[in-house]
This record gives sequence, structure tokens and C-alpha cells, in this order.
Amino acid sequence: MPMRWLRRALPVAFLAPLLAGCSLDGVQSIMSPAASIAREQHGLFMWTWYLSIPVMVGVFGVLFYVLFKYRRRRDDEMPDQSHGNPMTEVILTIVPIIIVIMVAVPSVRSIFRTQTVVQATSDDVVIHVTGYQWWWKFDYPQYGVTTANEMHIPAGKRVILQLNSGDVVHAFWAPRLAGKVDLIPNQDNRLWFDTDPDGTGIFTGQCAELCLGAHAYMRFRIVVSEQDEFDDWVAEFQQPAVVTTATDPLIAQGRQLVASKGCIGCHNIGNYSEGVKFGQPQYPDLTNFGLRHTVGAAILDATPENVATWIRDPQEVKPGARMPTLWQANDPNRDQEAAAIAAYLLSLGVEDGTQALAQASTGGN
Amino acid sequence: MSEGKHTSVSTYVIVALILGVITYVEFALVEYPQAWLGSGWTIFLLVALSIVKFVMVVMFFMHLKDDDRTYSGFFSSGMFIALATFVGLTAMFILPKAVASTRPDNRAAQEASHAVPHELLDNVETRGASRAPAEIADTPAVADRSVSVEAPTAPNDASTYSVTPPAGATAQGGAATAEEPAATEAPAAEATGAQSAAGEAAEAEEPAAQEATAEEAEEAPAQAEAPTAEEPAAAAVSWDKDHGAAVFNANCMACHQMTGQGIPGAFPPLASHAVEVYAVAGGRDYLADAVIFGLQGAINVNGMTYNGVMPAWGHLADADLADALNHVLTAWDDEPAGFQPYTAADIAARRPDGLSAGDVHAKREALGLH
Amino acid sequence: MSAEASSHAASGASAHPAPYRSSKLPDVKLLMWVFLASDTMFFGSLIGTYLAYRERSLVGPFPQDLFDIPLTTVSTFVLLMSSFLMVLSLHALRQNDIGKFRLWTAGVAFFGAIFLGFQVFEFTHFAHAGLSIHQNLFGTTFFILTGTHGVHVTVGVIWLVSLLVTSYIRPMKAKDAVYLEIAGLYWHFVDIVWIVIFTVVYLVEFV
Amino acid sequence: MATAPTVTSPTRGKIFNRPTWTTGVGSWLTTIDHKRLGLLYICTAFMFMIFAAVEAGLIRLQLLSPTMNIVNPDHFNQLFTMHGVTMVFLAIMPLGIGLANYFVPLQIGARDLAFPRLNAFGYWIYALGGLMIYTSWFLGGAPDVGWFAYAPLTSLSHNPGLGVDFYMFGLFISGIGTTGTAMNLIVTIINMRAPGMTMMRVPVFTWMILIMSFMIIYAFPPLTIAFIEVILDRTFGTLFFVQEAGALPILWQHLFWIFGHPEVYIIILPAFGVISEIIPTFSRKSLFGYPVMILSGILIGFMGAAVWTHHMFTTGLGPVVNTAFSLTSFVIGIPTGIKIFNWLGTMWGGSIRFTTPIIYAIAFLITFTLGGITGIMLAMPTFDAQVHDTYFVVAHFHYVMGGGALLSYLGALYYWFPKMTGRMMSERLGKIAAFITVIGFHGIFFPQHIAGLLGMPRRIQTYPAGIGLELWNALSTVGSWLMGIGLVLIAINVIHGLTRGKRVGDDPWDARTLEWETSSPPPYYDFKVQPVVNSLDPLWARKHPEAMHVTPPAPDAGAKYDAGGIHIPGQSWYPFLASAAIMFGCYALMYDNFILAIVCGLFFIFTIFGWAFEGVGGHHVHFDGAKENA
Repeated sequence: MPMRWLRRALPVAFLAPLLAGCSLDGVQSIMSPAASIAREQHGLFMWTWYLSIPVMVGVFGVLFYVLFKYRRRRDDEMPDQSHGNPMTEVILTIVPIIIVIMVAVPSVRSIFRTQTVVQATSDDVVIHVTGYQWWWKFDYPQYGVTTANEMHIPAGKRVILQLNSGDVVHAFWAPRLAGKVDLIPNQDNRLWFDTDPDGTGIFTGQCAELCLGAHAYMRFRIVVSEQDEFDDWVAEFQQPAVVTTATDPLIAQGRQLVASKGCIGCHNIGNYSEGVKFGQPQYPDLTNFGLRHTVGAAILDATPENVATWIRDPQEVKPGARMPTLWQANDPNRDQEAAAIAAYLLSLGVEDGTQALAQASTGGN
Repeated sequence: MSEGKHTSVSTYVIVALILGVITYVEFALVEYPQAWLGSGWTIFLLVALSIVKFVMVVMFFMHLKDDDRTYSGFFSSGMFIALATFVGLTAMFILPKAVASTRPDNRAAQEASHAVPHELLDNVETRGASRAPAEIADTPAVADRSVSVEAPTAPNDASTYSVTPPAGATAQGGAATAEEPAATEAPAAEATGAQSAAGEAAEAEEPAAQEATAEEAEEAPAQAEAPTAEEPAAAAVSWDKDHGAAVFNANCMACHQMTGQGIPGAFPPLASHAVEVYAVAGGRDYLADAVIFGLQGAINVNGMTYNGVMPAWGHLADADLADALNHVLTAWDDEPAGFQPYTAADIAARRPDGLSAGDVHAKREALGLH
Repeated sequence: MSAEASSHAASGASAHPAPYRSSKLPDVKLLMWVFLASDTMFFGSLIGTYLAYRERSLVGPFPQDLFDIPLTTVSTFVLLMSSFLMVLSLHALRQNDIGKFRLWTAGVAFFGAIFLGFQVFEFTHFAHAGLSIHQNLFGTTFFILTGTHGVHVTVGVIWLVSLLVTSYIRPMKAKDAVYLEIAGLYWHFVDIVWIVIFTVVYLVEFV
Repeated sequence: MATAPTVTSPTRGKIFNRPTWTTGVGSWLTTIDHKRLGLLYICTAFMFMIFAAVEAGLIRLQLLSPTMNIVNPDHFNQLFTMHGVTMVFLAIMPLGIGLANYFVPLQIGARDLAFPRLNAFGYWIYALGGLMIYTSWFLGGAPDVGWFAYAPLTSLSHNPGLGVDFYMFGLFISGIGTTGTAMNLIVTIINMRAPGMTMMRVPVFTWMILIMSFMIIYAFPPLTIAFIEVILDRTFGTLFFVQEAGALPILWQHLFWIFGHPEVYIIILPAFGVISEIIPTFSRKSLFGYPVMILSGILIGFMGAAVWTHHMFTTGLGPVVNTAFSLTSFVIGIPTGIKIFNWLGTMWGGSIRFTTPIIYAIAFLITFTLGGITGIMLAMPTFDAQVHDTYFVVAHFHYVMGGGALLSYLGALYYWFPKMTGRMMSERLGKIAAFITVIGFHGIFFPQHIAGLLGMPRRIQTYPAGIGLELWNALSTVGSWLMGIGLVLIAINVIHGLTRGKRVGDDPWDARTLEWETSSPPPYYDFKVQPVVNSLDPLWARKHPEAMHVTPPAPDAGAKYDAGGIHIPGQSWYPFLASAAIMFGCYALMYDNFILAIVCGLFFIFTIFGWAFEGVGGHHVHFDGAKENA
């Protein structure tokens, strides 16, 4: 029923400029920046926005005044066929020049504040971001940590990203922190941003450059935590707790299936066995999966149900994803096995998992 | 055409002579470079001379000198836009290269491998996987390797189930954990006892085979040792069984299992299937393509449908892939009729096709396999 | 372009006075110059591609291994001289000297053919040396750039030959000179493009 | 006006006899009449626009809510790719060229374009190329890489299907046609202006077409090269964009945008021209600051070639390059602003008659101003780093291209419809449709600004729920339904106008330029007597000499130029055959059938020679009046 919609829609649509002016907060909104770079970008937008209001008022004001004042009347005589008036034209030329200068100066200054290539110091957190169809790999060369789709950074530090692509062009976009830079094959792009000392929290972002297939589902999260939490996280990743046996039979079965279903044919699992690397660089690293907040390139929260659903039928959750379905459609054990794998993955890196390891080592010999 | 005065023949002759002379000067500048004239000045001179030639041809041969201004307007505006655009474009490509090479950066390795995607990714990989790249090559690694031969033992005992339908496997899920220690014994024994040669080959090859993590620095020696050193011989007569087994165990076993039985419903069996594929006309190349470029799409083996992804293994060395294939074709079945072992050269020959996993699937269909 | 050009040649024979033109310039010559102006962008893109990929090939053979400057210098000289003959032939036609016009035009076409011969020889030589469009970026960009130029030369040769043949079928007079002139303009343009290629592709490699 | 027996040029040595049909399919296939070709252009463009509108409707329906699942991601990619390709290459740009084809000769008092058969070739290769792209829907899937098809998405390894080949070949050949037509228009405008019409007396629409044509001939070659490179990569295995060989995919982006930004102005300049015709006509006043308008047009044309990387601010070109190109982009804002002020200045002091065309012109002014403002915002690399490739950008370029170009072309349709058909469209229905369309348009695209600011990237088949995007996408979809209704009403109005629209005279709008001097629709020889001009707005000067302070030339002043009779070039098969040969050659290459490709190539060469040697042909028309003066 379009017309009814319309009655509701139109007022909102015309209030929208005001809304755009004051508050459009959101978890992925440019209008609620949470870091210095994003604030700079937002500030520049607000400046041009306020500048544009008088321009709009002026142009539209004159337009409607003219339309009203000079509308055709019965007794109109032939208007003067002037071809223009040099004085007015000079003024009309100067006005836009002034407006443009008022925009250009702050714009150029902010370019050099936000886009200069910075040299990494030992105090910065350096992260190599690699985009693959359709997920993100985050490497921490300083700590020798590799994870996927979830970037952990300490609050108050400067973060320097080096962005490359493993296949096609992607774009790393973290709206509330840093804006956007493309990931381009054979090219070495940089993006840096500061996080506020008290700016802890979870920030979302996603791929902004068409990469076919599951492009719409290529999302990620940035977890900004206190320095000590971050250090724990790093330590946990540097020495992933290896669980060779577990008290929970479901987890144990899951560990079996991870191998027998061939998960490790594609994915590395640092917790599977000591010092061995499985899988392929172009598939996500599942080490310490239990510490993750999300599954499937940050489209689902990592609850046991969601993880099981994802493993059970990835194409259902994320159309076009590369992950194959590991069961025949009619396999009676499908749900149970998926749940087992989910249970195992979610146990990786979490406390009880390590206890299980302790028991194993004592009980073993 | 130019109104009124036409350039006279004598002018043409003079212009032609000058053009010839300039061409010779350019030639001389390059063939007999002048020490006193730095390369910078030489380039400048060459560009200047070619501009002179350019202008003379345009002015005298194309008559812009005394022709209507309109023509000059069209042409020069075109030249101007083209020059501005493409000088700018070229600068954008050439200058960053200079910057990149001189940038003082604590990640020099990154810069070095800037141009090459694989190495760059592998760099990232190196940093991600093992603390220090060196570690892979030197002795402590051996310990790692011994583990790594043992590591996929879990698949082993799983595979004993996988012969029976999966139902059984899960039913005995609990039991599996119980047997595990015992299961781990067996392969360990065979790994040590059976062929220590395998161990050697594996060690030597791992850096290249397991994942192409090493940068050229580390990769080169590894390459030199196993494949390339004995490749000519191998290509001629036989192939390195142990090396093949090592590569297979390191890369393929996780999915296709030690026994080549695969995982029913998840990963197709290689035993008995690979050889029948090989027997098909064109099957030999198809197998090579499948490992180099991967395979994606629904396939049917022994009446069971598999709709998964076989990742591309192109990052492994040619010799590794060749021997792995030979291993697959000979380990569990009698080698097919007229079997010629793959050589590194065979694999290298397939690489230029640059297929996608989907193309390989199409190729499979084309072979009449489904 | 050639199409429009000589089609107007056909109409030139009609008994009616030429229609009014606001500029005194012949349509076909304007069209040719506009086309050349746009062709600068065409070759600009190709040369830009070549320069952007210069020294980015991962595997050989590389330019320094292959280029034979003396040979290329000769072929460049041949092309320059063909331009020279081109203006002579135009001059002759304007003097209504059909004999010379045919001689020089044939000369231009012949020199152009020689240049193409050089290029074919060079390509085969490179191919034997292991360079192909699949080999590396240098192979791809070099062959496509010089190949496109070669195609332009070929078109020019065909055009000149067909003009030559036409001059036997339908007598050409001084007033038809413009149809030779535009062919000439095209030919000279191909020539100056080669002047640029000779420098930025060949010579700089050896500095 | 009895026409003398026609003198047909000799046909000896022809492969085909010159076709002489005046009606039926053959007459349209072989026509070289700029008015017929103009109509063909306009109709084909509107046909493609309907396709694109349907695709857009499906896209909006899919995005109505985050849970919609009416098309899967692959089809969604194909939909927005085809929508973009169609609108930019097959609908809006050809619409401008079609209007140019029809009205430039009429506005400058010429009888046809300088190269009629080249013109026909341009049309046929464009139409066949466009149809070729659309056959991809039935031949294994349309292109799905976005209208700017970033490498390496187009490489065989990432995109084995045929869709990309259709994109490359189809746009490649239709680009050839566009370039040819542009060259043709340049020569026409330089060479065939009526006696006395100096460059500074040329109507603004024609001026804008001239600038557009120059931009086309400078912008299309890089695109052609880019297409050729990808085609070679996919068909012959070259390495231009093969990253394993060290190629730099960024090169495609440069080549594409070196074309792509001028393309924006190629699309918008004719729209500026249309507006500059409509506003003076309906405010009964000469265009304010004619020279400034021309100058700013030329400036836009030149600057347009120097801003291409502002589409690439996020590709890591570095602060220096970004600064340079953002400054040039700002500079373009200045002449654009001047134009808007001058249009206001034209209406100032006039007496404005509110007809449908000027309603579209006013809608254009509002929409384009908003689009210009967001454009200035996007020219700031710092802010662009946030909104690049988001719905904010989508909204911006739809405000500029849709609101700018499309609305003004709809105005042009109403404005010139009586000239093309001799009938009026209904003004009342026209105004209603105009309001619905314009409101619908803003209903679609205004919310998209906000969706973009809230973090919605473009080209996603679904969006995250619960981050505040639902409302704005729903509004946008509803707007699309509204605009759909408006467009349907316009279509109805066109049909109504064609069938029982009221017949009108030569000059129903009381207009100012030459095209309104001849009868509606114009005869095949355009003008009975060659017009002669001695001022701007010649028709207005004839109607109101006192207001223009000029004495118009005598009506038959141009007769002496027709002494030899009016030459009407002969129809020809060759343009159509040549284009068909090219199209089938492309199909052959696409399916790796090189034999057929070579055959097509040879046939193409044959057509070129046939074309060259058949001559212009045609006949001369004499009028008694002309005879007396001769």
C-alpha cells in the first residue's frame, strides 16, 4: 500500500537533514566516532554540513523567490533581453570560489594529519591485515599471533595496520575508529589510528569493496581492551593450551571429528597438538576459537547453537562461503556431530579446556 | 589543406636529413655511452632529441606550421591532455617504487617482498605460524617434525572407523578416546622403524613441503636439497617414494587419510579411484591440475556424492606435488597400466593454465567422470 | 576514417557545387585531426601501461637481454624516410604529377612493409629467445604496445595501396589531394608514435 | 514547393544497389537521416532505461528489509552491475547523443551530420553492443563485477563465467560507436553552422554537445585499452592483470577512472545544455551570461580530465596525490556553481511560464545543487575515507546522474516532443507525473545518504540488522515504488501524445532557437531554405527584433546557398553490415571460435571497402524558389 507508507515516509524524509545534523548514533555509524582519526573525519563532515546549510538556504531561497516573483502574469510585457551583467557575474564567480576555499583549507590540513605514513615504533601495535574471500586474517608480527575476523588491540595505543589482499580487492572499513583503506593485491597499504585510553569496547566493521560471493557477509570486529587483558590474550595465543583429551565426551568426540571430517585439512588449530601447523594460509586459523565472540566472519555470535548451525550447513548461514558441507544431506548424525565439533572448538583456549589438559597430563603417565 | 604557401621540396629534404642525423645521434648515445655524460643527462638528451624529431615531423611533414589553427588546436589539446594524464599516471607508479625501497622501516622483509604476492603472504604466514622463520630450518625443528609425522595419528584411528559407515564412528566416539594411546603407538613405530629415510626426506623437505613459509632466504637451500638436486635423475628413471609419502602425510592425509580411503560423505577416497581416473584419457593431466589448482563442485565417487572444496596446493614445489601424486597412484593399488611417474617438469608444465577450482571441476566433467 | 574520406572522393565527381561550410576546412581533414587527437590518448594508455609495468617482470627474459639497438635504429630510420616519401608524394599530387605521385606512394607503402618486416623478424627472434605474451609482464606489455603500432602501420600500408590502385581506376587530380593528405597525416602520426616508442621503450633500457 | 526530378548518383560497380526505401524496416536499417537515427537512439536508450529500472526495482525490493531473500547474492551482483552498465553506457549517455543527433543539425541550421553513414554506424554498433550485453542473461549469466569491474575480479581465475566477456566486448564495441559519433558531431558543429552563426552565436545545447564530444574522444581510448587488456587476458592469456605475474590490479582502476570521471561530465553536460534551452524559453529571456556558461562548460571539460583519482582516495595513493586531486576536484565545483547561479539569473526578471519542462528544470536545479554539495564533501579525502563505497556515495551520484541528467532529459522529452512528432503531450498528466517522479526520486535517494552515514556499504545483498538501517532502506524502497508510478504515467503520456495528442504548429513553446523555425516534424531536408543567422537566439530575433535590437536577415537570404540544390546523401547497407560483422566477431571470440572470428573480420574489411567505394551517392532536391534565385 504505497500511499500509506508514503504518508509516514515523507515527513521523516524531510526531517532527515536535521537528524543528520544532530545525532545518528549507531554501532557502525560514522556519526558516533570513537577514536581520533574517526573524530577528525566526522568533524570535517560536520564543518561542510554546517557550511552547506546557508548555501542551500541561499540558493533555494533565491530560486523560490524568483519563481514566485517572476511567474507569468496576464499583463506581462516582454522582459528585458539582457545577456548578463559583468558585475553580477564577477560576484557570482567569487562566491563559489570563497565557499570552495573555506572547504579546501581544513580538508587539506586534515589529509596530512590523518594519511601520512607513520613509522612503527616498539610502542605501537603492528597488525598485518590480509583479506581473503570472504574473511579477514589478522597477524601480529610482534607477538607471533594469528587470528581471524576478530582484532584485539589495547586501549590507548597507536595501531598500525599493513593491509594486503590474498585474492581480489577488498576494503577494510572500521567506521567508528579509522575509516577505510582498500586491500589491493601486490600493493602494500597502511592505515593507522589511535584508540582512546578509556575507549574499550567492541567495534564492528566490514568489507566495503565488492568481492563477489559472500561480500555482504565479510565482516569483522575490533575488540579494544585494557592493556593487561590484551597481554593475557596474547600470552594465551602464543602458547595455545593443547587439549589432547577432555572429560566431556562431546568435546572428545569433537576433537576426533575435527581430524576425521578433515577440518584441519584447511584450518590450523594451534590447540590440536603441540607445535604442529595444519591447514592452508587462505583459510581461517581456529586457534583458541573459544576466545572468539563470533563465527562465520563475524556474522553470528559464537554461541554453541550458532557455531553448530554454521558447521552443519555453512551455505545456509553465509551463501557463497568457501566452507564445504561435511555431511550428506540425509546423514542421521549430522546435527549431533556438528554439535560435537562446535563444543570442541568453543572449548579451545578457555579455562576448563586447560584444566582438562592438566588432568590428561597427570592421568596420562 | 594548407592555404597559400606550401613547404618546398628542399625544406622536406633538409628536415629528412636532420631527422636521420638525430636518429643516428640517439643511436650513438646509447651504443657508445659517454662516461663524462651521466645517465641522467643521457636520458634528458634522448628525450629532448625525440621531442625535436616529434615537433619537426608535426610541423613540417604534417604542415601544422603553416596550416589552419583549428588543426593545431585539436591536436595540441589532445597531446596536452594525453601528456598530462600519462606523465602523472606513470609518476604514480614509478615514484612509490623509489620511496618503498628507501623507506627506513622495521619491516624490511615486507618491503623486500613487496612486489610478489605469495612471498608477501608467506611472510605474514611465517610471522603468524612460527616465532622465528629460522627455527623451521634448524635442528629443534626435527623434534617438531617427528611430532608432525605423529600428529595426524588421530585421523589414523579415525580412519579405521571410516572404513565402517560413519554411524559406527560416532557411536564409538567415547571408545575412540580410550584407544587413543594405543593408536598413537603404531604410526610412531612405523615412522621410526619402517623408513628412517622417510624421516630424513621429510626433514629436508618440510620447510618447502609443509607450508611455503620460508622467504627465499630459507626456501632456497631447502629447494636445493630434496627436489632440484635429484630431480634430473628422478625425472629420467624413478621417483622418491619416501619423499612422496612424506609430502602426502604432511599435506593430504588429514582429509584423504593414511589409507587413502577419505571420509565417506566428506572427502572422497583416493585409493582405487585415483588410478581409474588416471586410466581415463586426459586423466593424467587432470590429476595434476586438481592438486595444483584445487577442485570445487559436486563429484560422485563409488556412488557417493561429495560437494566440498579441495584447496589448491600450487604453493608446494613441483617435485613435491609430483612425488605426492606418484605416491597416491602407487601406495594402495597396483600402478596403472603404462604408468609414467609424474616429474617436476610435468607439474611445471601444467601451472601456466592458471585454472580455477571450478575449471578443474568442469575439466573433470569433460573427462566423463562425475 | 578511410571510408568516409574516399566516399567523399566519389561525391567529388558530382556536378553540383560543394555545399556551404562555415569553416573553409575540408570535413575529412578535420575528422582525421580529431581522430589523431583521440589516438594520442589511445597510444598514451598503452605506453602508460608499459611504463607502469617497466622493471616489474618476475622472470626473464628482460629487455636488456633482447633489444638490438642497431637493428631498431635502422627500422626507425626506414619509417622516418617513409614519412619523407609521403610528403614528396603529396607534393607531387598537388603539382598534378601523377607519375611521381604513384612512384612515391608506392615507395611509402614499400618502406612501411620493410618496417613491418623488421618487426616480424624482431618478434620471431624474441619468441625464440623465450619471450611471449604469457612469459612475463615485459612480454605482455611490449608485444601488445608494438603490436598495436604494427597494426596501425599495416592499416596505413593497405590504405596507401588502395589509394594507389584507385588512382588507376579513377584518375586522381590535384583537387583530390586532400584524400592523400589525410592518409599522409595518419602515416606521419604512426611515425611520431614510433619516435616516442623508440625512445621510451628501446633506448632508455641501455642508459 | 514542387521538387524537381531527383538526380541519383551513378551506381556502377556497386555490390548493392543503393536502397531507396522511405518506409518499412529496410528504410530504418539503411537510413542515414540524422532525425531518424536520433529517434532510434532515443527509443533504444529509453528501452534500455526500462530494463535498468526493472533491475533497480528488484535491487530495492531485495533491500526492503535485512531478511528479504528474493534474489541470491550472485543474481544481486548481476542486477546492480547491469543496472549501472545500462544506465551509464546504454541509457543516459546515448540519450544525450540521440538528442544531439536530432537537434544539433537543426539548431545550427544544417541539413545533416557531416558523415551520415558514420553516424548510422555509430548508432548500430551501440545498439548491437547493448543488445549483446543483454543476451548474457540467457547465455550463462550477466556480468557480476560492478559497473567499474575492478581487476582482478575480472580475471579468469576469479570469474570463469562468460558474463565478464559480455561486459568487456559489449562495452568495447559500443564505445567505438560512441567515439565515432562524437568525432562526427565535432566536425558537424565546426563545419556546418548556418551562414553568420559564429561560435558565439551557437545555442548552448550545441556548445555543450561540442564539449561533450571532445571529452568523449579523449576519455574513451583509455577505456578501450583497458577493455582490450582484459579481453586479451581472458582470451589469449596475457598477464596485464594477473597478480601472480606481479601485475598491479590498481592499473585498471587508473585506466578506468581516467575514462570514468570525464564520463560523469559526458553525461551531465548535455543535461546542462537542455536546461539552458528550457529555462530561457519559458522565462522569455535570453540566457544570463552566455559567454560565462560556455567558458565554465569548457573549464569543466578540461578539469574533468584531471580529477580521476578522486574515485581512488582509499587505494593508498598517499597524501600528496590525494591532496592534488582533491584540489582539482574542488576547482570543478566553481564553474558548476557559476552555472547554477546563471540559471537563476536567467529566471530573474523574466516571466516564467510553469510548463512541464520547466518543472523538470526546477527539480534539476534543486537536485543538482544537493548533489553538488555532497560532491564537495566527497572531494575531501579525509571524509571520503569514511563514506567511499557506501550508500552515501550511491546517493550522491544518483543525485548528480539521476537527478541531474535523467530529470533534465525527461524535461527535454516534454520540451522537444512536439518538434519530433508534431503533437503535444498532455500538460496536466505531465505535471502530475513530474511531481510524483521527483518526489519518488528524493524518496529513494535521500534516505540513502543516512544509510551510508550509518555504515551501510554499497553492493551488499543484505545488511546487518539492528544497526539502524532498516528504516532508511524501507523508505528508499517505498520511494522506488513511487518513482515507478511516475515513470509509468510518463510512458502513458508519451503513448497518449503519439496517438491522440493535440496537433500543434512549428513553435508551440514560443521558443528561441532555429530548430523551431522549420515545420514539426521537420521534413527530410530539414530546412526548405538554408537559414542565415546574425544574432544569438535567431528565431527570437525574428519574432521580436525590437527586443533583441537586431534586424533579422530576410527569410530567403540563404537561398543562394542552395543554388546547387539540397544534397540528400543516399541510404546505405554498409554501416549496419559493418556493425553486425563486428558483433558476430565478438561472439566468435567469446566462444573461442577463431575461424568464425576471422571470417567476420574479413567481412568487416569488405564492408569498409564497399562503404568507401560506394560514395555518398544520394540526390539533390530543388525548389522552384531556389531555382529563381540561382
